[in-house]
Amino acid sequence: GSDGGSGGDTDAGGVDQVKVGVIPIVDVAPIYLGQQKGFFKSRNIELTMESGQGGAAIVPGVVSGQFQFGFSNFTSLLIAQTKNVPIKTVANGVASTGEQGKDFGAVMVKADSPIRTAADLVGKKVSVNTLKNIGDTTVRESVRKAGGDPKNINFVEVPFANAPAALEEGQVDAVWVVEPSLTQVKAAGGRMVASNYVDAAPNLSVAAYFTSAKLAGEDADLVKRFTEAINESLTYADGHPDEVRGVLGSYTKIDEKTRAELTLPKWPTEINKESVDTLAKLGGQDGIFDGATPDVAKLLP
Amino acid sequence: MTRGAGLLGVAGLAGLLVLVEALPRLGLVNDDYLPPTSRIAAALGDELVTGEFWRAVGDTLTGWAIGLLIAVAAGVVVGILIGAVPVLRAATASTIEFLRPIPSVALIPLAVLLYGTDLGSTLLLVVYAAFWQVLVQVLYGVADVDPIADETARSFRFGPWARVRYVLWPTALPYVFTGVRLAASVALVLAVTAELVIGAPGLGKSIAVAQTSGAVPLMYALIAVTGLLGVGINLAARVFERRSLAWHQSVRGEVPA
Amino acid sequence: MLEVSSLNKVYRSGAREVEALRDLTFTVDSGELVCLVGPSGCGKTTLLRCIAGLLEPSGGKVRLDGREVSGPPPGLAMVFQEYGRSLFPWMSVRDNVELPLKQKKITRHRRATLVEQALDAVGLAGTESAYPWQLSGGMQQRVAIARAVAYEPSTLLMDEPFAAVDAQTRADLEDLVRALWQRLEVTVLFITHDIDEAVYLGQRVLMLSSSPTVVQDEITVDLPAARDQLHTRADPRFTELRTHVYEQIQAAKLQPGGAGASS
Amino acid sequence: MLEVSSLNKVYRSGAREVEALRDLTFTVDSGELVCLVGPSGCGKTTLLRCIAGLLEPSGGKVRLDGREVSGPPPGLAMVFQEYGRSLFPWMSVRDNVELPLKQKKITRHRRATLVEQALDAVGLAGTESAYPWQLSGGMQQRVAIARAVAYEPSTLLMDEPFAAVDAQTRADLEDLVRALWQRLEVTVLFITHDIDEAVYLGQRVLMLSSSPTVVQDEITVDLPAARDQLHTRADPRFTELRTHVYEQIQAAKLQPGGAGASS
Amino acid sequence: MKRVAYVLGLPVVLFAAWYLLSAGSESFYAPPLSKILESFGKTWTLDRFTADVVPSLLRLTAGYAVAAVLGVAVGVTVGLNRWVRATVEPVLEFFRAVPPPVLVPVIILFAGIGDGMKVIVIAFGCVWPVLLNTVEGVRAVDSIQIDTARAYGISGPARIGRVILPAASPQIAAGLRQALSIAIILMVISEMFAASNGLGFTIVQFQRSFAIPEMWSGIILLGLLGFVLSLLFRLAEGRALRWYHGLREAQRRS
Ligand SMILES: Nc1ncnc2c1ncn2[C@@H]1O[C@H](COP(=O)(O)OP(=O)(O)OP(=O)(O)O)[C@@H](O)[C@H]1O
Ligand SMILES: Nc1ncnc2c1ncn2[C@@H]1O[C@H](COP(=O)(O)OP(=O)(O)OP(=O)(O)O)[C@@H](O)[C@H]1O
Ligand SMILES: [Mg+2]
Ligand SMILES: [Mg+2]
Repeated sequence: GSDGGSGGDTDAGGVDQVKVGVIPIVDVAPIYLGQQKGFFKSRNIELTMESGQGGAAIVPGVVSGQFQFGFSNFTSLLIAQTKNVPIKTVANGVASTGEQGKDFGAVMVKADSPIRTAADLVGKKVSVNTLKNIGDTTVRESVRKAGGDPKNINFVEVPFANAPAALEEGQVDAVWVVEPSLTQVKAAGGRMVASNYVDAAPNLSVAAYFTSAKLAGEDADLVKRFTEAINESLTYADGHPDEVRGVLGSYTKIDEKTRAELTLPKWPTEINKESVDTLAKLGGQDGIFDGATPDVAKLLP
Repeated sequence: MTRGAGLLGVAGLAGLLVLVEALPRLGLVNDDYLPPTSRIAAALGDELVTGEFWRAVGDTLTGWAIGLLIAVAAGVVVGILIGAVPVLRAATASTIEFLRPIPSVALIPLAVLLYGTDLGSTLLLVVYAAFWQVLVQVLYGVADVDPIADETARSFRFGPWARVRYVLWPTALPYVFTGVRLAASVALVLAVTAELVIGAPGLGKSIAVAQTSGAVPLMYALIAVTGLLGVGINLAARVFERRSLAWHQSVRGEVPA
Repeated sequence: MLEVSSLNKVYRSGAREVEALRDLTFTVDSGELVCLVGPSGCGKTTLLRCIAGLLEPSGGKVRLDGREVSGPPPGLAMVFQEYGRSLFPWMSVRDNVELPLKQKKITRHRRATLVEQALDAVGLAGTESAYPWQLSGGMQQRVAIARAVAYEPSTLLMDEPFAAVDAQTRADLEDLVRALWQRLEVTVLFITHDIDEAVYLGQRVLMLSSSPTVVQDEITVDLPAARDQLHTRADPRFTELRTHVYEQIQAAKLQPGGAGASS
Repeated sequence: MLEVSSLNKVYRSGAREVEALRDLTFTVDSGELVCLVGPSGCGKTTLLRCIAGLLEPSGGKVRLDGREVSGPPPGLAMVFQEYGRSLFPWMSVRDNVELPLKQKKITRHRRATLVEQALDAVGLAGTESAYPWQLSGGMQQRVAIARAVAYEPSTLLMDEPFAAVDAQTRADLEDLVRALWQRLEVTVLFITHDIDEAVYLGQRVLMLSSSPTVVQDEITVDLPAARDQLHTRADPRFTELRTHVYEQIQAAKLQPGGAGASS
Repeated sequence: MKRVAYVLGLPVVLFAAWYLLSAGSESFYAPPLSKILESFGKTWTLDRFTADVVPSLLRLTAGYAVAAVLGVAVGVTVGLNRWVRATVEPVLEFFRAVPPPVLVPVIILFAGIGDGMKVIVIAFGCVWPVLLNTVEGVRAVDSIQIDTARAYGISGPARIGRVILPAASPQIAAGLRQALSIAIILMVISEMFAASNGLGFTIVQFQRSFAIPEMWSGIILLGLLGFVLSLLFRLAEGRALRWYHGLREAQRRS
């Protein structure tokens, strides 16, 4: 039910029906919070959240105009850019806390593991949620910074949710996880060996909200209103962590104890362009762009 | 007999529950990852009282039922048409074999492209997957017509429609039933998978949310619900089958002579 | 009129090749009742299938009323040797008998009458609602006969239709077939192994040789048209004829194939 | 010795209830050849199935050599009325005949001999490698007979085994059965609709009433043990006996059920 | 000649239609067929074959074999015994209705994340058509055939091997045929989790990295793979069920 991407359905009151494709995880808490707080309604936007398991389901939806906006990590967006997928970011999504040991994503090992530092990961089996994406490129950077050879890490794909079990059962030597699986691993006695986002770049921008190039061109006003609303939401979320932990209960099934304990990411409104450049560089080094160079400027607003 | 069979079936399911309770309790698996039945049941109990849960079940069943209906209707019609006309069968065989193994999951981008997270996406995947199940069964069923029975019909100059109606269809019916039962569960599997991956509303989406949230008992509770839906669907199919296949050897055999 | 001319049928499957019919030529006039006898495996069923248009001959022609047979001609009814498999197990006895009538677009009322009469005639009144597989072999065979009889065909092909019934029932059914034939002037081709039956029933008896098959001999049964079980079978001419047929069949078994060597 | 005592069988399915056997009692001595005749649908096949342990009686007992029959007893062979369906279509004629022998753990060499002899005896030499469905009805029936013959059973149950073969072959097969019986001292129970055949073959003929079924009558065939088609059938005593049997069957058809009312 | 025309006719027509209809396509996710074919040649090189297609095929074969053996074995047991059927049917139906993707975590718990897990996922998914068809096929064996076997003392393994399985084989074949394409589908699904090579993994990877023509070329390869496998299956079936096809066609064609 959409009119081909030129903005959502507009009803008589001038309210735009907007669908946003998101992954129902911690990272998108601000948009749910903003919806609760009425930041979108006040800008005549009626939000519907559509959840998908990842970019594979969200990007096509945005490109075809089924969703007006989507949420995705930067590496995926950069890959899309090299393939000339007609999309453009509109606002920052989520960023690393920038603090070693206190980020919302980390490489974890079992308490009794011989792995002490990122350099020890060389030659080991490390799980990431998707191969050739932000996880493995940033973990490689951690290893590189610790003085190891990142070529010899044996990455395997394990969904975040299954990573704690895989680590526990000894099926992998280390896992890269984000919240809330991170808290789960910690609770099971896991030990942190690297904060890969922090190692990759200071204040790394991890993900962004994006729209199709078509919508960006045709309905600049909607995009502008959406961006403003998101930015207000991001700022509010950053300032009210307790409310964030509260809103998590509304769209996820994370139990209350974990919600209280988990490390929240940062939600700055500005996309850290240098960090995106770094991601582009790292991706290029690891060959995930098939030799192409992403045009960061073209992707960012 | 029917009562006895029902009791045995319940016993079988109870055995499964006991096993799942025992495995983590005995420390054979970590109860964080496979919680005992009692914890799963408790999570399910919490869920049963929420409207959200029932809406999810309703959404899933809607997608399932519509998809299955379309798939079965199309599968039966196309199957009989192709099966009964040798030329068509020869001409389409290779195409069918080519299209059949294309996984529905590979169609996800296409589905999202066309329908977003609407019911249409789920339907596309469900119909695509379930259709082949019915079609292949119908094709084998049509091939199983007893030549003498067919010749009898031909010698009495039955028209094409009468031959389908009175000879082909009853012969193929047991195969069709197997096809429908296969399709019913494949459709359920696909409905849930589509929701899981695309995020269309329904049980699958709930499972995905529970999964990413690390709510393990809830996840198993929801999985159990899909399984139970399957059991219910099969039960209904069996009853229906016993009614309409009373003449068939396999049902005849059920009644001790 | 039914004309069979130089009919030849060879079954081929893999390495095996069987010449079931070598060269058959004969005619049956409209309204005639002809019996066919021949040793087991000589090709009688094959011949009947070709006449019914169910099997394509390898050579030669079958013409019915001047038209070449390529599919089952209208107004034809056939009782198959495999009676058990030719009944539809998913239908009650009544439905089995009624179905061809429906196809013939006979009114519901008339259908009911025909079905009832036919089942009655074969001694199966009372089993209408049973499934065929709930009946004994002989009863199944009689259902198949009732189906053909109720159809009121213009051509009736019967392949050992009384093989599974007892002597008394057999006699009754023989009279039933003759009565039907006389009432409707049906062209009947009747295969049997019972030589007495062939002579009792037929106006003519065709004898086939053993495989590869040709028409070995034929006799015209010059018994009076009004026959009955007691008197006809006691007629000395009857005995003469049956002896002749018996001898011919003996001969057929000994020197197979008209032209010569076997396959 | 085979003892059948107050055997009763009622088929129940849904609303339909058929009392196929009411109350059957008779014995067959070891090594005896008994023929069973009775109107179509009277329960002969049902009786045979009960004796073979394939069907559980509703009442009464079957004992073979003193042991109650609850499943197929060893050394039993049966020729089914539905000969076509009792052959395995996925096996060649040879394999069909050989399979039971394998189960009997007979050496390969001996098996080959037995199969060859049996097929030869029923006139099917040369069709060993064909599938049953490539054969004519009569040929299929003879394969089923060959299977039973090759098995060298101690008890042989035959359900209208010659219904689909021609007169000449039938005579040959009758002699085959008698020869087998004399050679191996088999206990044979033989169902037929052909009264002449019953008298020609049997030492005794049991006549069943029509349904609900009891033993209507039985006669001992006091013809000499050495029989042949020409002389035995010409014997006046033969004619006498067959007339008696015929009359009894006529009577059976008219007043069914020993005790009284029908089901 | 005629058979070749039948085999190739419709696919050629469909491909031509696709080619023409997509020729001017601007849609990112539905590129022109020409582009897909071009990337097909570039993508599926010999290296790729040994690195991705071969491991996939091995898993597929293993999973399918396990499913076939298990499906027939359990199917015969369940089909022959009313009480066993009544007891286990609900449990089987329960597992049958559970989507393999959500079961993957449980399977990972017991089987790790190696090839074993993938084989189990494949087997788990494609055992059902075999099982169901075997059960139905076994239940539908002609009663006269069973009686014949019983009367002649054909019992135990011989009864199953020589009578029941052959009699049920047409329906078992239907199940095996269904299972084949499901196995391919599950091969892809299993490689979506915890894999680092394989055809399914590669396709999913293409999809994630927006290499859409390559993704479509992978789907075409899957189709071709399915086609070739089913051709092999048909050959095997034609051989094993020669009696059946002969029986069914004897009167029709000759
Ligand atoms: N489908 C077939 N494939 C191969 N050979 C066949 C087929 N059907 C029949 N035959 C062969 O053709 C010959 C004639 O068979 P047919 O059934 O016509 O004999 P018949 O005269 O009806 O015999 P019967 O009296 O025993 O029924 C036989 O030798 C038989 O083996
Ligand atoms: N499976 C069944 N279900 C219900 N009724 C049956 C079943 N089998 C047989 N009958 C009934 O039992 C009676 C006896 O059947 P049976 O087959 O024993 O007769 P028969 O003496 O062998 O007859 P025929 O000479 O015609 O073969 C018949 O009335 C038949 O309808
Ligand atoms: Mg015949
Ligand atoms: Mg009988």
